[in-house]
Amino acid sequence: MKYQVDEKGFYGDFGGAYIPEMLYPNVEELRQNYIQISESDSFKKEFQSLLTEYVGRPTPLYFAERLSEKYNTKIYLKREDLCHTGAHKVNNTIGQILMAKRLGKNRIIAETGAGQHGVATATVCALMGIECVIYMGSLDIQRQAPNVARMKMLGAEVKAAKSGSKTLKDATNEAIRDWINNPVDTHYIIGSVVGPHPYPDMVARFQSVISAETQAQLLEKENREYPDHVIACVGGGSNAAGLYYHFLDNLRVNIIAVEAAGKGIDSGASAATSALGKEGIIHGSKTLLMQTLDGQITEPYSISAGLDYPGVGPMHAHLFRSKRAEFISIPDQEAMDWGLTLSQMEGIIPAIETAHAFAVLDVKKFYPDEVIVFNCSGRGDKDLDTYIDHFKLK
Amino acid sequence: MKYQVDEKGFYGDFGGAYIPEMLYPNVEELRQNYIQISESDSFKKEFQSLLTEYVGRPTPLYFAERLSEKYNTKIYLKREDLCHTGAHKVNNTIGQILMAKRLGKNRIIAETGAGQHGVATATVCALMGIECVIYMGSLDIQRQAPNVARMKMLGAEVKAAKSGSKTLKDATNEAIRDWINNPVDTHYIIGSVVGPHPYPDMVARFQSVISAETQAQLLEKENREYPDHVIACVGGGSNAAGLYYHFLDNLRVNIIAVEAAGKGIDSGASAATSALGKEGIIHGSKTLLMQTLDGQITEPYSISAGLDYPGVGPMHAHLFRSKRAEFISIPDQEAMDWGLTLSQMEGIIPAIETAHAFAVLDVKKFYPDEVIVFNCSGRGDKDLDTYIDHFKLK
Amino acid sequence: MNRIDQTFKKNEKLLSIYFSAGHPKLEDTLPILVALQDSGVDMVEIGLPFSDPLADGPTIQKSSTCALRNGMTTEKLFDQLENIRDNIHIPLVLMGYFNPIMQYGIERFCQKCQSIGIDGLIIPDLPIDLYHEYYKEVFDKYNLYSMFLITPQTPEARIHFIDSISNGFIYMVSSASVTGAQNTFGKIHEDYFKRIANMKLSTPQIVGFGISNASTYQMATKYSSGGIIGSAFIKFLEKSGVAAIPEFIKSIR
Amino acid sequence: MNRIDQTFKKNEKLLSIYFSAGHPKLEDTLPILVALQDSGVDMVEIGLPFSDPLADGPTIQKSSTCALRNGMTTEKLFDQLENIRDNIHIPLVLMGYFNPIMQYGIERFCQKCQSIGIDGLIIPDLPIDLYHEYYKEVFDKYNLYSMFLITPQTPEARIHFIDSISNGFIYMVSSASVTGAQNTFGKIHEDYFKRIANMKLSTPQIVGFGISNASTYQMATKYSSGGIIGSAFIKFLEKSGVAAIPEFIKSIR
Ligand SMILES: Cc1ncc(COP(=O)(O)O)c(C=O)c1O
Ligand SMILES: Cc1ncc(COP(=O)(O)O)c(C=O)c1O
Repeated sequence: MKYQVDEKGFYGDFGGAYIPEMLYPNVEELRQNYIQISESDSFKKEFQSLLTEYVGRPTPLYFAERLSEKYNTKIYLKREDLCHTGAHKVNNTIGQILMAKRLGKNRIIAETGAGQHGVATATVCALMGIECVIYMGSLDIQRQAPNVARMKMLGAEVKAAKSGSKTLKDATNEAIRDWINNPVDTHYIIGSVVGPHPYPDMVARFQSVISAETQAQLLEKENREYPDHVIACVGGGSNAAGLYYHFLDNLRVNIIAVEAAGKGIDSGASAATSALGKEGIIHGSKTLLMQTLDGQITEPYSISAGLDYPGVGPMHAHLFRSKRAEFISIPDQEAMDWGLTLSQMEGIIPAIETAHAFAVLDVKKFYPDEVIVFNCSGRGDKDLDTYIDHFKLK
Repeated sequence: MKYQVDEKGFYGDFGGAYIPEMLYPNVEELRQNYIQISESDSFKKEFQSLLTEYVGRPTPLYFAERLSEKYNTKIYLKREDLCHTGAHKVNNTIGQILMAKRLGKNRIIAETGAGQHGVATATVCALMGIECVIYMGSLDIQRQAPNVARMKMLGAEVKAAKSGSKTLKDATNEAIRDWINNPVDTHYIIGSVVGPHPYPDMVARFQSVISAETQAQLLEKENREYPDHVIACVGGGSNAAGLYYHFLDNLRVNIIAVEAAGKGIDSGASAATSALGKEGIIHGSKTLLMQTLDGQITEPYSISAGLDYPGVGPMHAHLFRSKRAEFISIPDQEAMDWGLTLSQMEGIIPAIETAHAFAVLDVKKFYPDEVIVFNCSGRGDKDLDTYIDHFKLK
Repeated sequence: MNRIDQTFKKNEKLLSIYFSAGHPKLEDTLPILVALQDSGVDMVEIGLPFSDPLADGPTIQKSSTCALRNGMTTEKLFDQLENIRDNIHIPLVLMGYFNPIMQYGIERFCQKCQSIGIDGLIIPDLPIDLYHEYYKEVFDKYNLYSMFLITPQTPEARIHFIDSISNGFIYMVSSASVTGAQNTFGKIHEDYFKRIANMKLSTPQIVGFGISNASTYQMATKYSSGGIIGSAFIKFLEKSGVAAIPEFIKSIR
Repeated sequence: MNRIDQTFKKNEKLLSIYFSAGHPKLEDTLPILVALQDSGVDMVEIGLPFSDPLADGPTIQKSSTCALRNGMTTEKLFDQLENIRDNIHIPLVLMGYFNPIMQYGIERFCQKCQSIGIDGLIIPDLPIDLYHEYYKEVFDKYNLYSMFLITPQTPEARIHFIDSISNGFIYMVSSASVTGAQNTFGKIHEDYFKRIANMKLSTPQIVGFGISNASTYQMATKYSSGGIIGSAFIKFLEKSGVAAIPEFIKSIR
């Protein structure tokens, strides 16, 4: 079984590029060039240098002592929350802005849910002095206000997507429409391992620095290059793809993907794609997708804007169907509780997205000598209002 | 001339421990032990390990390309904004919590202005499972709401200081009163290089990791261990002390300290201590201090809560009087403008405190081959509301 | 012979109309089709509404959302069209995104289309390459044409490739944009129309996206075999109702 | 002989009162002093108000702030006290934080105190070590006593050191706390008072912080040479005014 993308852009049954012809030139240009460019020495050097000098990589692989003690196992946190701008998202935007420059583009668009990808995109655009437009669902604009403010500070234009559920899916539609309308000079920086090929693979490659570092760090700390479990939350799936990447073919590593159950899988207000989804096409990619019998895409729900997406990346659909990864879904309430727990036990306020992953500790039993790596995908600054409201901390 | 503290706790004319007898046992215990403890192998190992694994050090020394080009000189940013919790403050709180543990304390108090020190303190207390009470001026509680929320998430109790100007000075008074009332089991984590000896020296030592790293990084990047200029904002002066530390005796390094002019030095609403202050006693230390002729401490003003303090640490008073450092004060408006400039030119939204430092670029001329290191002391997430209001970004 | 080909034989310049099935009212499909045929329209594209129509501008998006809210489904549309060929003889093309078709079952969908008398499909998010490789066989089996888009940015070689495997017509997107009416076409558009005309493709081209009135229709059809009006028609329909359709068509040619 | 020493000679148990000069009203200093002396108080501490009185609890803080707002300054207080010895013969101690004294000029301040007839100073944020090393000389020159605090946490050796260089009295802080009235003293306090009494120090001790009424005063003076009332007096003053002072003093002993 192969877990990486094939030459045609598929992960098993999933993937491809189901795009309107208007996007063909851009996507094809990217497809033809992304590997050659990203594998070139000059690109690698510039990418690596910005990750180190600007983003602050490598991020620590932090041994969570109190948590490990409580759960009687070895828990490590891959600290993507320490990245510049506060989440793993910037790994990808750094890669893509360098890609865009090499493709001669001078305008950037992006979609955003939690706003982290929007901030990360606005950031690299400011860094490079490139025009930037961010699409964001109008509901998300409300619930992730600090990130909206940050994008504006960074000089990006934030456009509200007002259709559908007014969240990530709709922001993505709007971004795609923008790209259709601006086919020549614009690059679309997709924020997760979703969208038409080659995006899922390209984004996963840029994020794979997470597992590459994890390997080196584990070797130092545990004397072996791999953990027993890797655990990450999955919205589109980019932080998860980044953490899993170099472990995909190492079957000794158990892969756990955590989705947002929202108000409960059967509540009608959920974003647990693997449980609720069927094969379908969303945003140019064949994948698992929450939809009606009739093929209309369902409005997902999660308290965390970054997981509030009705699909998953095709890599994850494949990991699910092939049973390579174990999929667990966690309801809002438990995720929120874990946000507080991680804050008060380790002094790390996680993004609500990230908090979902940790709830696995209450669901699954681990052994004392097992090594678990959680992706601490982002910090919770953007979620303070939600936390405060939820826990009545005011 | 000697720029480090002497055996009696003085920097030239400044420093000492002007404290009520009620604080004597605590301060004396600390004075007698802080060097021995912090120089012990086990402490150094634990401190270094937490800085690396938890805080995410070393922070990058980032070459700001666009800024360097615009100002035709070589500008580096020491990226303390990438530290866990978003500012240099955590270097000190990590050190002090380890100190407190070794002194057998099981309750922590702290004062905070911008909230960064409060968050950094609450964070290390959560990490260690220690009770934590933070004093914060009620005005600052309003203008730094995100940090108040973070402290609460981290399990700290935030107590409002309602006397005086309701800012940092008053929070410090309250913290000292708490310490007086709880002399046995409580350690007071002061957040800057202020307070009675040995605090200024202890905090400076913990923060000196900033210049130690800068030395190593400059050696790699510029082939010499020192820059031509080091520039930092000064509230109490801890980030500045951290950046200057290993360069104090290297007279080839020009030291620039940036204070908050507020609405203008002569406006009556300023926090430019070196310009407006006279020798006096504040919070247990003899230093420069804004005060009336009668010796009443003046209410300072700055748009940035972290610089809104009527004194400076005694080290800085000494650097000023001895002319070792050049002091520049920057009004609110220019600092705010620089917050936006740095955001849009380098993709880094700085704390408003930090933004003050950069405004030096408009005040002083640097040469093309000079190497300047700015301390990018913190990120601006806590200041978004202020920025948004100021620039009408909504 | 497919009705589409017949129509191109008969007409110098086609006028084709797009509307979203189920909008303005759920049961408007038939009345609209009849009115269009009676007004002399040469071909109709019936939009199968989709929740996330990412190639469409605000007008079609809205009509799509409205149609779904009215209760339109694939099944429902097929029911409405069941006996359509009793009354309608002009070519009918279904236009819809790929996901609803996939969920219905691609073969089942094609079969149904054939049985009803649908002449072809336009699936904007099914690129010709994937179509060619995976789905053409089924479409061919049920004698369904599948029409593809070209845009000002489509490389010449690709246009020739599309031409080589197309049937029916090539849907020539007037400019790089999602659907949506424009008031005028400028020199850029004309140059593009000319450029394509000069390629002497074997498949006829119809211009779509941005035709809103007589002048844009004329300009579009000066160099091509026809024009498709979508957004402008939908806006009119919303304002003036089904009964006024002849008026709209008369205003175009 | 310093009036403080004389008073200790004369009295078994002293009652001393603290108030913030300039509070409740700016010109209350003299009337308060007269009323206190007339009520039989043995000694008075006159508080020189400070903006940041970090050893004080809410009551004294507030009276301090109020006094400053009323316009109290060091100069003003000295003016008020200029001819005080015409009327007041009990010992007077100035209590103030170090910064205002520094700004006035330490020598100048001492000189002024002497000329007025102040007997001593209590400067809570001037620790005995710094005093001893840098300032004692000046104080001695002007015959000013400087009194120092001890607390339940003060190590025994340090108490002996303080005793050895103190004059006047040792200010024995009743418990680890900022100033502020308490209603009762418990066993911990009594043990502490006993412990200090048993040290047989050469300087007399007066208990301060937390004495609010007859019972706390009695308990405090059971093992010491006197008690100082601050916050409780200030609260009373605020409520009942200068004229009622004798009433308050009568309630204590
Ligand atoms: C911190 C954080 N984690 C996770 C996610 C989910 O995205 P992905 O599944 O692509 O990692 C987001 C999305 O915004 C995020 O901000
Ligand atoms: C980011 C930042 N920089 C600077 C300061 C000023 O403090 P100091 O002068 O001690 O570095 C603060 C204080 O909160 C701060 O948060």
